[in-house]
Amino acid sequence: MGEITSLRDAIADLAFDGATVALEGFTHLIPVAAGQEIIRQGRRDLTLVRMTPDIVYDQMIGAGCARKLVFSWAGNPGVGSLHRFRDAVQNGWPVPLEIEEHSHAGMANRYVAGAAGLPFAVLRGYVGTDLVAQTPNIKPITCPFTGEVLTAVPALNPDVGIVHAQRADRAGNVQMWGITGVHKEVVLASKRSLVTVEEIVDHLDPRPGAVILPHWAITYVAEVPGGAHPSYAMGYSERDNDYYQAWDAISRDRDAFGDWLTSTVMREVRAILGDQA
Amino acid sequence: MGEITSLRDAIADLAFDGATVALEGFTHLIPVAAGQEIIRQGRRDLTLVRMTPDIVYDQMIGAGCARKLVFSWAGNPGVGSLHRFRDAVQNGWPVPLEIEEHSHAGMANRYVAGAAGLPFAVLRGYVGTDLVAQTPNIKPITCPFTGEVLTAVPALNPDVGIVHAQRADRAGNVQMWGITGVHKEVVLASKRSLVTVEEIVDHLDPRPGAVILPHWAITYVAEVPGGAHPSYAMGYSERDNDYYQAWDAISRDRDAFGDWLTSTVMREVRAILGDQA
Amino acid sequence: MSWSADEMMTIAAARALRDGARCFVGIGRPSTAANLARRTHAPDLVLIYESGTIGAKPGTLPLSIGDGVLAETADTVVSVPEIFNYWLQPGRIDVGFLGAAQIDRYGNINTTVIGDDYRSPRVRLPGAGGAPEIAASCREVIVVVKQSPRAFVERVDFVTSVGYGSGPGDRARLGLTGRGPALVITDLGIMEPDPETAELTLTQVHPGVAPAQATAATGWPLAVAGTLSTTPEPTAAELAALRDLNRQAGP
Amino acid sequence: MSWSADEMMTIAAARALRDGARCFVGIGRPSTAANLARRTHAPDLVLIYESGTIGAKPGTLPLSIGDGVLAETADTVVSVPEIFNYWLQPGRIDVGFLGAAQIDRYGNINTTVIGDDYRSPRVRLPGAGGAPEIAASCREVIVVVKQSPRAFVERVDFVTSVGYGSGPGDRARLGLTGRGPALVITDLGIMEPDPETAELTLTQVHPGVAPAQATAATGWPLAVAGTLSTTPEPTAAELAALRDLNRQAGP
Repeated sequence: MGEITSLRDAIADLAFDGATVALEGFTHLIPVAAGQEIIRQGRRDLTLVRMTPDIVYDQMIGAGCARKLVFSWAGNPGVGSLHRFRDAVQNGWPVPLEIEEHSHAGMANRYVAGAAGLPFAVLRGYVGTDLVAQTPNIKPITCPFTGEVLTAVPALNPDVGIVHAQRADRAGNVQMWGITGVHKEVVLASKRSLVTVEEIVDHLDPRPGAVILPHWAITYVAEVPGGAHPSYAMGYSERDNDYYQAWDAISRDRDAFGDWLTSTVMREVRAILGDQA
Repeated sequence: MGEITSLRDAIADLAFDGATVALEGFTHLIPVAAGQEIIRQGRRDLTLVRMTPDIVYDQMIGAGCARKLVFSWAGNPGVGSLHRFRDAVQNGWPVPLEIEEHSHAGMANRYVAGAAGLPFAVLRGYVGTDLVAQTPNIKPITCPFTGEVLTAVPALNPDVGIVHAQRADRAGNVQMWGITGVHKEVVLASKRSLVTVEEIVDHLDPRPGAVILPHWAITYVAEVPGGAHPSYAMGYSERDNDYYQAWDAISRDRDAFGDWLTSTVMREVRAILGDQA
Repeated sequence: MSWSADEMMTIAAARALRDGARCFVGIGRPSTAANLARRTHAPDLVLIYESGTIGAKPGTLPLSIGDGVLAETADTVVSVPEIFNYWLQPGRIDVGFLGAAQIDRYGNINTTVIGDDYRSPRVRLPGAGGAPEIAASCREVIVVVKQSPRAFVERVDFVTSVGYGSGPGDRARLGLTGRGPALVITDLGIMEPDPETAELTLTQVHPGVAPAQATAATGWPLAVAGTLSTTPEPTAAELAALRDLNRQAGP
Repeated sequence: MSWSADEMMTIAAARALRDGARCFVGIGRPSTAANLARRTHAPDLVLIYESGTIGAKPGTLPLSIGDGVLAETADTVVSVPEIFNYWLQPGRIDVGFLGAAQIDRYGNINTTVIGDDYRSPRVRLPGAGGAPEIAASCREVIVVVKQSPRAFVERVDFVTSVGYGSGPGDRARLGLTGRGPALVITDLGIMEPDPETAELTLTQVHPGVAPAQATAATGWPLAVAGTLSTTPEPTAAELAALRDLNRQAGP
């Protein structure tokens, strides 16, 4: 419960082939380093869940980790398309990618239901859209008091939920602030969880706008400074907009992507193995 | 929207005979002064809604303002019973009081549904209890994905929602901290609303744990220092535990209560009228 | 050192809480016992109050579930909807700590009305509060209540919070996720549900209490366990900590 | 001062926002226009982003809906579930400001796939994001999109967000609470739904644009209003403010 460990050990224990894995972070506090560790550990057949799959999921999809993607907006924010995602959807490369598509409101409420221990959530959403026909996970539900028909979506309860945050204390209590998106919900909805943090401190002094997750609601905490890059951690780093721009060219081409994968994400493996040798 | 006015004018405009009125505050930040202003203005036939009817509702019920009470726990916290409430329920004095009874989880979710613009909320609750048989406002609902049967409760959308808070700025934005209970939900769920505040300041500097309600989500803001007494406003006042103790004796006896009403709440009317004369 | 039956009851309740457990605390005696546990054997007990305070570490005994000291010392304060929906409902809480006006043979609790007619009750009690969902969703429930035939009845007048319903299997049938009342701690002893019948059974008496006293103070023919243990006497440290807590809280 | 069609479009969109309105802002051009409005005629415009920032007052143009400057300058930051459930869904937002890859005769929007087969699309677009519920629940919607026959189509390939469905009465029948698209602002002019038919109708052209240019850039026989107005030229102040915004945002 809130056990402090290394990123490598946490991912090795949590992520397994075929798992349903959710990395969340709404532009801010995206656990990119954790996603790349999953790539390094060679996980396969994952069902990846995320409201806004962006660069880190493009990387994981391009690396062949994913069998299915559950999402509501897949793009490179402010830049354009996710080319590895498109290549997987349109051409099945490197492996076919099944998709299940929702709206943000639907995904957010699916996490809410998951965090609340309910099998479904109710919202005013999807009505009249063509999304309804594409997934069995959007159904009508009738209010037992008024007779009004609304929309139900099933809870999301990933095997593993991963987020990045600013700080934890030595007991593993986590503190985050700024845009916290669905951070709390995904940790609470998931069977097991990991929070990567910028730093571990002796004491979490109160801060305006801070959200706290008590250590006993989290499986692992790992100190990974810069672990959200190219996303950012308010108070610690700025969003690396150049990286988002540069990703467009890297990801457009399979070979360029392969080179990037070998020279950056996978090189770190060799470095780690070198350490051990 | 967030119009700053006097307590008297706000109540005169918002509360009307027969209205459904919710005063909320979970031990902390209870809008007691607003409740007593409703007594002074002689409102009748109100449906009073509140998770934890305590002294202020005992006063309003004893003064004959209420026709119905919707609640989940009616007591004098740490002291004992609410005698005016009991006298109304058991003896119909001064007027009969209809009750609709829920659990805290049910009431909280009814406000959530009201704030969210949904006609009902779903929870795991009430199952197997005798509460279900006593109100048509608790019904089973079946998950359209798993077939599991859960409980539905209808949204609460009071005509008037009233809470107390620490501060507002001159635009009518409200800031509150400490235990904020269902403050946000009741304001958002109600058709019109009033927030009484300890003080109006030029600028709401950020505070740890603070909840903000933007001015455009509130109908009126009134500066009423001490307006939560005998409840408290963290950072401004302490809970007056002696008052809660003393209320037991005052409220046990109809005459003692009547004397109290005349000598305290209603005296303020005479003072006000005197001012105007 | 001598002690009162009341003190023994609170100390026995405190002892039932293991260190590190997450405990959903009702006000009154459960809160006193939970705070006593934090000051004795269970410093890492996580106190959760329905007002939304998680990990409260009050230096003095709170008089209400929403005292300022709870918010000031908590790890975090969340909204009331959140405390019920995200923290209680999914089964994250180990122990629910409840009181009762009436409790019956199957651990069902009444805090609503005394008398047969809900619409015209003999005594109108405060009502449910958080108890129905605490009783439903905590991994287990501990009930702390003074023993008397008026409080321990064959069948409660009103089921506010479900224990074992009308017997074994009822909780599963109702879909209640928590285990139900594991212990009922009184001023005379401790009852536990019989593993076969789910009926509350006297398994322990406090020092100096004869089983017959407990059966006499129970409104149904109370089953007594074959091997009846005796509660260890309060230690000096427990009594000192309890009296210190109560002294701070005033008369 | 000369200006580009792109600048005219953004300025026309900014003008459509009345001061004090609560505006749910999508990223890209809608965000630029909303921020321009705040810096010109609508200083009290309330900017709400789906990342949870309410009342953001960014000094520079955000590049994403979750830039730090939005959180730092907001009146309050709430969770993503809360922004959708408590703020958007109940109809508290005056204007939803959306872009589109395709928009059709009845103002329906596609941001999901181009092509007939969802499972094997010609072009896979980012998807829905917050748009379906913005289009459903805001009191009204303003769409900002560059005009071309590829973007303005008879019928969208995929209805991501509902405009007027297949015509009058559809929104009511679907139970959508907001009024739907009130304005579609392009680089050539402005379209509004016909009060009778709900069909998008050209009601205004930008300076120097002939109605025939707009009809040629539309993939259905575009209706033109009997009284067609012309957008007032951008003022020097508007252009300066817009260029200043774009300069800060970098290339």
